[in-house]
Amino acid sequence: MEKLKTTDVKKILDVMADTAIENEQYFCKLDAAAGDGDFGSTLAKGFKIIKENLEENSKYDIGELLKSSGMLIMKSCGGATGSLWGSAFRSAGKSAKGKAELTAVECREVLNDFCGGMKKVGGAEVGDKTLIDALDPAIKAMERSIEKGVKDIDTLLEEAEKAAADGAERTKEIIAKKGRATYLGKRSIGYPDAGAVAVSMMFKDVNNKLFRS
Amino acid sequence: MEKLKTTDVKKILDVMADTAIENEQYFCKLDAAAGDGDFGSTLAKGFKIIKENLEENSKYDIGELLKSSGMLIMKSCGGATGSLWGSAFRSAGKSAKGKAELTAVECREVLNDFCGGMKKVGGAEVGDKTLIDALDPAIKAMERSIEKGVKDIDTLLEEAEKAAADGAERTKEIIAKKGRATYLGKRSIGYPDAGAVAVSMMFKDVNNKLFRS
Amino acid sequence: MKKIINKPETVVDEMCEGIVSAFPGLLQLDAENRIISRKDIDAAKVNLISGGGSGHEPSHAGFVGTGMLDAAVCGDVFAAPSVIQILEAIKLVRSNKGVLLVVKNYSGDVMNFDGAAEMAEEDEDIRVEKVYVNDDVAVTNSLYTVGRRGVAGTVFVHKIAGALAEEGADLAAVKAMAEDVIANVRSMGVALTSCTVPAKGEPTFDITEGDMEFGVGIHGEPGVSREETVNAEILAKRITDRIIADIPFKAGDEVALLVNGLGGTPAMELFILNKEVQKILDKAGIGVYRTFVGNYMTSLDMAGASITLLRLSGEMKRLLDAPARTAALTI
Amino acid sequence: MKKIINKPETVVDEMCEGIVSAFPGLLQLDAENRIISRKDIDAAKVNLISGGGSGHEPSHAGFVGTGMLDAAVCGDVFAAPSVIQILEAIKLVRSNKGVLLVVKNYSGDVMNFDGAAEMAEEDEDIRVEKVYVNDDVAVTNSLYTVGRRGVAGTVFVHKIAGALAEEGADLAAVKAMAEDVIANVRSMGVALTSCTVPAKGEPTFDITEGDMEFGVGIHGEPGVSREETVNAEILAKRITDRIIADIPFKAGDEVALLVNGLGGTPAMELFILNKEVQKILDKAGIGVYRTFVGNYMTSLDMAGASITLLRLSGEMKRLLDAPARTAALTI
Ligand SMILES: Nc1ncnc2c1ncn2[C@@H]1O[C@H](COP(=O)(O)OP(=O)(O)O)[C@@H](O)[C@H]1O
Ligand SMILES: Nc1ncnc2c1ncn2[C@@H]1O[C@H](COP(=O)(O)OP(=O)(O)O)[C@@H](O)[C@H]1O
Ligand SMILES: [Mg+2]
Ligand SMILES: [Mg+2]
Ligand SMILES: [Mg+2]
Ligand SMILES: [Mg+2]
Repeated sequence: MEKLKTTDVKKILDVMADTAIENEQYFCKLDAAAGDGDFGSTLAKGFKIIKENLEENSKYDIGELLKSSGMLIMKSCGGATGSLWGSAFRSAGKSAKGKAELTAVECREVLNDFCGGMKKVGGAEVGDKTLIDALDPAIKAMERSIEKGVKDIDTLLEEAEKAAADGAERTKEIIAKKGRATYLGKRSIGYPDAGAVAVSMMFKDVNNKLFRS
Repeated sequence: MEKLKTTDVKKILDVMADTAIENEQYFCKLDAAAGDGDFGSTLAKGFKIIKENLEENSKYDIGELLKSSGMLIMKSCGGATGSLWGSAFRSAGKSAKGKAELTAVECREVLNDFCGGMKKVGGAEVGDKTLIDALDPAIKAMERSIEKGVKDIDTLLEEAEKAAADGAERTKEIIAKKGRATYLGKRSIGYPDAGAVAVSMMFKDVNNKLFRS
Repeated sequence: MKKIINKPETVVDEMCEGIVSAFPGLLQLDAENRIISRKDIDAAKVNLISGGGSGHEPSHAGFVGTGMLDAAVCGDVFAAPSVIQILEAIKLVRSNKGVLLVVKNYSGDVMNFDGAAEMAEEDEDIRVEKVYVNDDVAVTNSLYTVGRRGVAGTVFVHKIAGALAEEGADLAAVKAMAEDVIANVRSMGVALTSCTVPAKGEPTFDITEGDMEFGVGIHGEPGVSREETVNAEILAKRITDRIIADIPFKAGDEVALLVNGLGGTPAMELFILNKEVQKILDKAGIGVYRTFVGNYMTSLDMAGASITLLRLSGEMKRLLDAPARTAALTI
Repeated sequence: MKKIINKPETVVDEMCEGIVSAFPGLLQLDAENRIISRKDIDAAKVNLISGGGSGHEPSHAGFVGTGMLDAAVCGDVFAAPSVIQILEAIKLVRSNKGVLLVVKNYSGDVMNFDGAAEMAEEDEDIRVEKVYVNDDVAVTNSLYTVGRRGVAGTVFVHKIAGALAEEGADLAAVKAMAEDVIANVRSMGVALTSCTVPAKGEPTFDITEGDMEFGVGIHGEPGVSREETVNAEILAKRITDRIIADIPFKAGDEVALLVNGLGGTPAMELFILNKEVQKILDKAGIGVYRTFVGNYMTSLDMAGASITLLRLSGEMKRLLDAPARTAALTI
């Protein structure tokens, strides 16, 4: 696929929502190991509302779609998740403003701004044991592919998925520097970051259900 | 033995105290089944102090010995036990006032007044699932023996022990009408009354350690 | 057993110290007799004493202060205080106007308070009156000869009779008011877990995940029946209906409501339960004049709650709202 | 999981209803945004808002009323409220003198309160200031970049800054006082059991009979170390020494002490713990001006406790003693 249309983005959001909803308990469990055990619930709550909204609003362009998703999260979700994902979607929405389709390059840009929104609000960088550890490498991988001349989104996302999975896996070995897991100090070692795992699973599910068939 | 001297009564109190102290947990457990689980602790607390007092006060006659034991219980023990046993010992003390020894007949009288002290304060009768169900039959059994002409205290206490054991056993089958077990209604059936079991065990231990050798 | 204690034998003594040291301006301790009393004992008013087994904190020491109790006597865990302890408390707060003992109706408590009252009157020449609180509607078995037991409703007796005493009413009036409260107050509780008595070190009763003890007392004695757990709405309905039916409370009545935690149940759950009770009372046309939610009469660390309704007269309302300055309740 | 609830999804909404229906004269509810606020909002004083995840009851809604908070915003269990909820609370209590947000220092809370403050200032033209409470001395790891977390000390910020606002001080002064409290307040907690988040239905962490989590947070996040349980005396010493060493508190200091229950620990144990802490402070020459013992900042049904010390200035003493009329604290 060379371009994502609004309907494609909707499908992607729908798959992301399913990942969040189906793994609510699992993500809670991961957060419980080193955080407070609510990540799965908050994420699922936000994405349930996004999913409902997808059906209701069919007239949005991609920018509006992402922005309105961000607003919905900001309204309904609290916790770190509400703020981070709300900000991420709103940044991504700005990035895709007025667009009805995205090229591979634009696709990476939107995702980059999504990640930028999280960084702005949360202040985390790679190595802090947060979802940035999955998201940032994924975007870097997409960038490398684009530099190599790759134009199709399938390949890009394939690379992103791998990088995100590696990044999530690596969070097991590091001490948290952001989020609730921080308070554990060294005791956070050995458990992957719940947010990073969620991001990685979203890439995988999107690829499996939408691109890899 | 035809007569109990002050030193014998002291030995009896000492054995009763040991029974209370050694079975603290067991009596608590019995009380927990249908009451609130503290009977063993209160009884042990009271008898520990009686035991200490036995050593200190060697100049008492039997009446004073029993009365002072009652006062100690009344001061240090609360709960139904503090009041019941305190009153029992004080009544028994009145009964044995000024006496340095007790015949078999006097022995039964003192025990009868002991039981009367409990009845006065607690208002329980046979069949209410309390320690009266062990104590009252024991006294009746002693009475019957005396009527038959028995003069030695060993035999009297032998009969008392049997009657107390039967009485305690029978408390399993009845619904409590006094004490905390009352609130259970029919649910108190199946468990023996803690107080009755304690009385029965005291008779047994006294006989085993002092009379049956 | 997981408890923040030093050793089971000293929990009550240490707790008494802990209460008084938290409120040094308000309270004083007779450590030997485990009596916690107001520092400013006033021999010119009727003085109120309550007490009972320990393990029900903040009852009763938490309610000692202006406008409620003048002294609380602390027994061992779940065992009434001894006659001598109670007698000493009566002597401590002796007053020209007399002393009122607020006794929860349990054999052990009644025997010991009665014994002490007798001794105070005979040996010390102190005028003593007694009231027996028996608000628990759980047990209705006809075999049952000792009367209902006293539970969380006792706190309303402390508050309302205490306020009247503070105003200077005489012993007969204070006793009559206390009896009026007792006649109009009803409670019932439910336990989700057993409590653990420190000396015993393990739960008084076993209970599985899916069960609750319905109509439980405050000493870990089992309830009137073991039932499957239900949600807050059904639980509230089952308890409240039983309480309402008892007096019975009627549409148009005004009540004080106490949603009481048994020690291990957090405020979140008590507030949810309160929401359900309020709905039921509203539907029944019973007006709630004032609501109390929290741990007032506990059973150590037991998870569970009780509901208390007091039908209010105009005079009771006034006294309920009167100032109180105690460790656990300030109005 | 044994809880008096209807279903996990609605616990917070129902609890909000339950709180407000218990205090209908004092509180009002914006159910959509889960904002509990004073009924008599006064636009002529600095208004205080706090909030955070639910599960810490009575914090924060229990401290809404005269002389403390003007509104509390309730997030899901252990999750900060959303930006929009907080924004609506700011709009609700908007005042000519400005609004102060009292935020416990957690990433989620900080992000959401900051986001809301920004929107309130930019879009609504409301003066908003923020303070971040970070009283927990447990975590001292140098790797730790987000700062200490906020726990039970927050209640002192509510009380003291709230009293100053009630007197009519301006926003800068109220904020400065809040920051002064934050600079002088330190806490630390210990858990004997895990809490159980309703949505999860089972304990957040496993812990055996003989162990405790030392330096635990208030969200069921594990503590800084798992240790063998110790008696009340040693426990008090371990926690209090760590707190004292932190500022450090010195002989001659006067403090307010809060012995706080985490939800599942009964008053008896808190009073025993208090007794031990008082002994330690006394020995250290630290004067206790006022003591609070009870459930102020809980972690659902967790068994455990925390200790908080606040070094008091003369002004703080005056404000600590000033009147407060809230659901959970009346002075
Ligand atoms: N400052 C931050 N920057 C980026 N991600 C963060 C930050 N703090 C937390 N996270 C992510 O959010 C996840 C936890 O979200 P959530 O459970 O909603 O937070 P909390 O319970 O602390 O409010 C973590 O697993 C981590 O991936
Ligand atoms: N009114 C009574 N008369 C006689 N014995 C009684 C009475 N009430 C209780 N008992 C006895 O006391 C025992 C319980 O004592 P205890 O545990 O100290 O009482 P409580 O816990 O109710 O204060 C019962 O097993 C019973 O034998
Ligand atoms: Mg979390
Ligand atoms: Mg008992
Ligand atoms: Mg008892
Ligand atoms: Mg959270």
